Amino acid sequence: MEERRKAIQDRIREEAKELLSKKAVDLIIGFGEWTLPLRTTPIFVRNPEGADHLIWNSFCENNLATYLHKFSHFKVGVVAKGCDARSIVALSLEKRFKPDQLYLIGVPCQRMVDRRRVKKAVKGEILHAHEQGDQIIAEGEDFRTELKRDDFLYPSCRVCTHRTPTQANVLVGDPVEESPLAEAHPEVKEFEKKSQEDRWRYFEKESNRCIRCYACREACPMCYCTECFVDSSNPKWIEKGFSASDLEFYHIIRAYHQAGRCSGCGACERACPMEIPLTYFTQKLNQDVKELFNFETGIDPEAPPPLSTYQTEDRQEFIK
Amino acid sequence: MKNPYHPIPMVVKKAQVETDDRMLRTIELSFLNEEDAKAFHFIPGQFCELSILGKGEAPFGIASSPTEDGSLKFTINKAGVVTTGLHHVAEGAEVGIRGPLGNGYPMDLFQGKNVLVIGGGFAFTTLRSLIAYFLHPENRNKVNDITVIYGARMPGLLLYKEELLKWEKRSDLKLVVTVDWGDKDWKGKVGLVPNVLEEVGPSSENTYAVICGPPIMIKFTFPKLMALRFPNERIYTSLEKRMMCGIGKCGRCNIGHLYVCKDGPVFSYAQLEKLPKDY
Amino acid sequence: MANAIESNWEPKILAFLCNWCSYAGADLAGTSRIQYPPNIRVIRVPCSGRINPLFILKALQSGIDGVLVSGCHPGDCHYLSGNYIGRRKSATLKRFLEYLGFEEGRVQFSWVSAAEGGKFSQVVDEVTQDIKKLGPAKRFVKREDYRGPGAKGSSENPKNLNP
Amino acid sequence: MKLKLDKKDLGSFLQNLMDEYDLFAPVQLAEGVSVYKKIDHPGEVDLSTSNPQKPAKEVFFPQSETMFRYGKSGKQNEMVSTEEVIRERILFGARPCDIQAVSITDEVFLGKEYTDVYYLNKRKTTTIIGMACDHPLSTCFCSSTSGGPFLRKGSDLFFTDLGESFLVELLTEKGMAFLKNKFFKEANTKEISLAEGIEEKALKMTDASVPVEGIDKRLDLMVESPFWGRLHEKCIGCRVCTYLCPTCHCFDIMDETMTNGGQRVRNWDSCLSPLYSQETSGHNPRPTNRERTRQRIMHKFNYFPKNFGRAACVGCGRCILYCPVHFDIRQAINWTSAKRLKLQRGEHSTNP
Repeated sequence: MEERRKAIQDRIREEAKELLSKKAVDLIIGFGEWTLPLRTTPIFVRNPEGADHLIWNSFCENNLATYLHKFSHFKVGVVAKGCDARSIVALSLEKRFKPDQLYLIGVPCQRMVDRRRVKKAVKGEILHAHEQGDQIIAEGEDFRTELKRDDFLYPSCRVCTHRTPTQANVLVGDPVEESPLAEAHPEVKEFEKKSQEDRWRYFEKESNRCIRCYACREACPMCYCTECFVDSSNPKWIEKGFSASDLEFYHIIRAYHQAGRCSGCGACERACPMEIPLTYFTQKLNQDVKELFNFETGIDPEAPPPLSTYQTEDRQEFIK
Repeated sequence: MKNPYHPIPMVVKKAQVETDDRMLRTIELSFLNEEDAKAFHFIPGQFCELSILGKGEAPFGIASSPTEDGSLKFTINKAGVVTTGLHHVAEGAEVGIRGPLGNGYPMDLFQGKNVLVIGGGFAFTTLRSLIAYFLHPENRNKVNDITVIYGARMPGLLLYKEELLKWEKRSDLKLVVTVDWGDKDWKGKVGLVPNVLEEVGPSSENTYAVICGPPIMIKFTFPKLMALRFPNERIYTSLEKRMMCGIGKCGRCNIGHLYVCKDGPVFSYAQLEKLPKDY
Repeated sequence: MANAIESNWEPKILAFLCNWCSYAGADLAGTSRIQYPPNIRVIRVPCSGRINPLFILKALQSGIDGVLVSGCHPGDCHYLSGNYIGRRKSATLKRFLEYLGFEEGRVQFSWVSAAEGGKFSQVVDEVTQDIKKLGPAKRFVKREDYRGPGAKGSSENPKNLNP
Repeated sequence: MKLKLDKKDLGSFLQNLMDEYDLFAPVQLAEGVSVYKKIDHPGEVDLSTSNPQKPAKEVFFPQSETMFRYGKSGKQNEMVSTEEVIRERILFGARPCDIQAVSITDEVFLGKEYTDVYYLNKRKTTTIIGMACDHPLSTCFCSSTSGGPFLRKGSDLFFTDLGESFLVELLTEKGMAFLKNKFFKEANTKEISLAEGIEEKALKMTDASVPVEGIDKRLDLMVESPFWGRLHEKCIGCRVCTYLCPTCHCFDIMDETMTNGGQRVRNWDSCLSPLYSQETSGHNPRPTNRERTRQRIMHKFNYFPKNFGRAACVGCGRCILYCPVHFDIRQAINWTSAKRLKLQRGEHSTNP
């Protein structure tokens, strides 16, 4: 584990250095060290010396595809996990990039650690944390806890079946065996068992915590509309207050707009300061899209987004 | 305590479309309550928040002068939800206003000086207020020469046409009206405001310049004023920004530490030079 | 209480009908004097592919008890593929709403051609029956007294409460 | 005057308060997520988390607040204002940082020229019971912003958690009204010295090294600095930091239509949203994330000090903890003093 991570990190730095010194890209977006434990931060490297700040570990949680909208006028190298790469493929299908504008340094991902779950599992504030083998060692003022890494993964990472980027320009590490740790998204599975009444109650309870900061939208690489439906004043689809119905409206449509476009990276859920389990919406849509249209986001760079195309034999038993 | 967010009721006395493109409409409002009318005192350059219940609020410069009793005039450009609503209010309908807000033009400084007024397009509203104020017999002797340069893209887009005709005939005011493109009936000047300013070439001695118009006009007029040796302290302009509260609370209209709604909208160039270019 | 609702309450159903088939079908039902329940309000749209999920949700939020979207039969679309695309959108939306806890049948879809006046009345009949069984919409309908004490806005004036 | 309240009496004490007051206290909404909310039952109060996600400003300046309602006719005389506050209120369990922030929002809303009645009415009817911060987090830097984990300024009563009981200090006239409260007992010297010990320890824990002092002067020179070009890069423009900030106070006013008329509402707004400054014409004075990030930092550390003589930051660390891309405002502050030249040379940026 340890050596693998180190090897990947070295390869990322090498690739970045080479790309930057050849001036093949203007900048590299990757992950760097951060002030808080259990976290890394996106960094933007512009010269070969800076490449040594790039790191790789189990806390590289952000979906870096989000930044590509910001750097649309540059040639960009991206350190891409499976999900980042899938988002990028989906965005390319929507013609967001010029060909050859991007260079993907693909990293077969070891699944990322959910810092919130780690935080909840220990008493007191974690001041230092690092990985050792398959353990996470969290240290605080008066404690030192060893936790099994695989028990503290992000829900979206546990079900991930595309950890190795399929469309990367270069792969820095051996492809990993693709199989989910949990068979279906645990929240979706649990949720589907509930009665309709309970499902609604759960949805109501969770969505009502929303503070409308729209961090889920901003963190999502697929949310790039110049005017989001919530911001439109004419027509005004929803009010900006805190009526339960308006909050639900926002969450339904935000999730629905991801149908067939969501790579399941879970960036929305991680961004939410109120810890609303947002992936239970999007994972359901992903499941449906797979079941109905046999489509998975960002796998086939030629397949059009499922809601922009059709087949004459699509299912229609629900239509009178 | 008075709630600064409560609009006071006014009634639309008269409404009239100003321009050929039908995008500008002037509405004249009168107070519904006597005490509101008595408590309302303003100076040219100040603005009000007009509100239509159900549509929202938006800020508009007061186009009438304090010397015109009993009513307030606003000229509204149709752009968003509120302005479209204000284009549709019928005579006799109720509209809410909050104000007067902002600082207004520095009338004390103009005392005994010449005033050069440069306006472009529909930004002419508060300038009209200023001119009408000084043309009032009581105030005319407060300032010396008044020169007005007013430009619009086309003759049909000029505001307050009848009034302009009246002003043209006056001997105590030099009025130059110009358009970017004339039409077959247009007998006046054709040319862009900055060029016309150069042509007119007013002296900067003892003179204050007040300039209000689209950003592009201001950008090109400013060097001409510099060439005429107007110091920054004697050039005033009125800024526009997105506003909500109008009283310096809601935050969005700041330029540096100043709020356009509370500390503006009228600023001198000397002031603006020191601020970030957030406008 | 339940009885009282059943006896007095009539559902409000919003129908989005495609201009080329279903709307003409409704027209035909009318000119042929075929009876159908008066619970539907029709909005004519150019194509069933034009239906934005926002329309459906906005209707449900405003207190509509049921939504019917109707378009041309597969292969008959005036714009060739509008209804096929609409079909995909409808399929995902319907599943998603039911997953979240919307009652099954609040949002319904049908194909009705310009020649099917009879089918149109039958569809409206069925939909109306379904919605009647479900009862008035409660979930997702915007309540206007939400800003009461203890509510999220926490504005404490009891006068704030709507009666 | 030092009193104490046994922890076993806390429930009854709060219940007792609720008979007379509307009580606002931290409430847990889900595991690890809490907010200040009006309490219906003393059991809801949750003092276990150090600081709720949403700051206590919400008690005075709710995220969504009705300003007035109006009828269908659109006539102004049918307006019903909602500015009045009927019952006295108590804010219980707010940390000193949030209470410091209230004095900052006071400057804005209770300004000389215009007074915001909605805020004022809530403010003057509220008694603040502060809760000492005995265990500041590593992200806390209140000591750098002229605050502190035990700063009593702004509180009417001040509680210190002693384990079995709370040490209670009555600090103002509003606080002295509780002198005769039946649940308060006299504190003994042992308890008082225990509290002092906790205070001393907590003071050492917060970071006093963030160079907030003099930052306004430094930023004066940096308005057009390339610093901003690097600083904004990783910000994705969500509004978490501004909504969770106890001192951010921007809002938006809009009308909500309802079946029988409607209401004018103000909702929190954020300078990081492009729509915040977008004009109807399409012109946006702050068109990119660079200007918007600059506005956020400059407003806190330059514009606000110019207007009110102090920085609009209390060092609560929420923006650091909850930022989805881990922007650290402490780094940004540090960089205004140290790393400027380095950044201008365009070297790599591990920006905050």
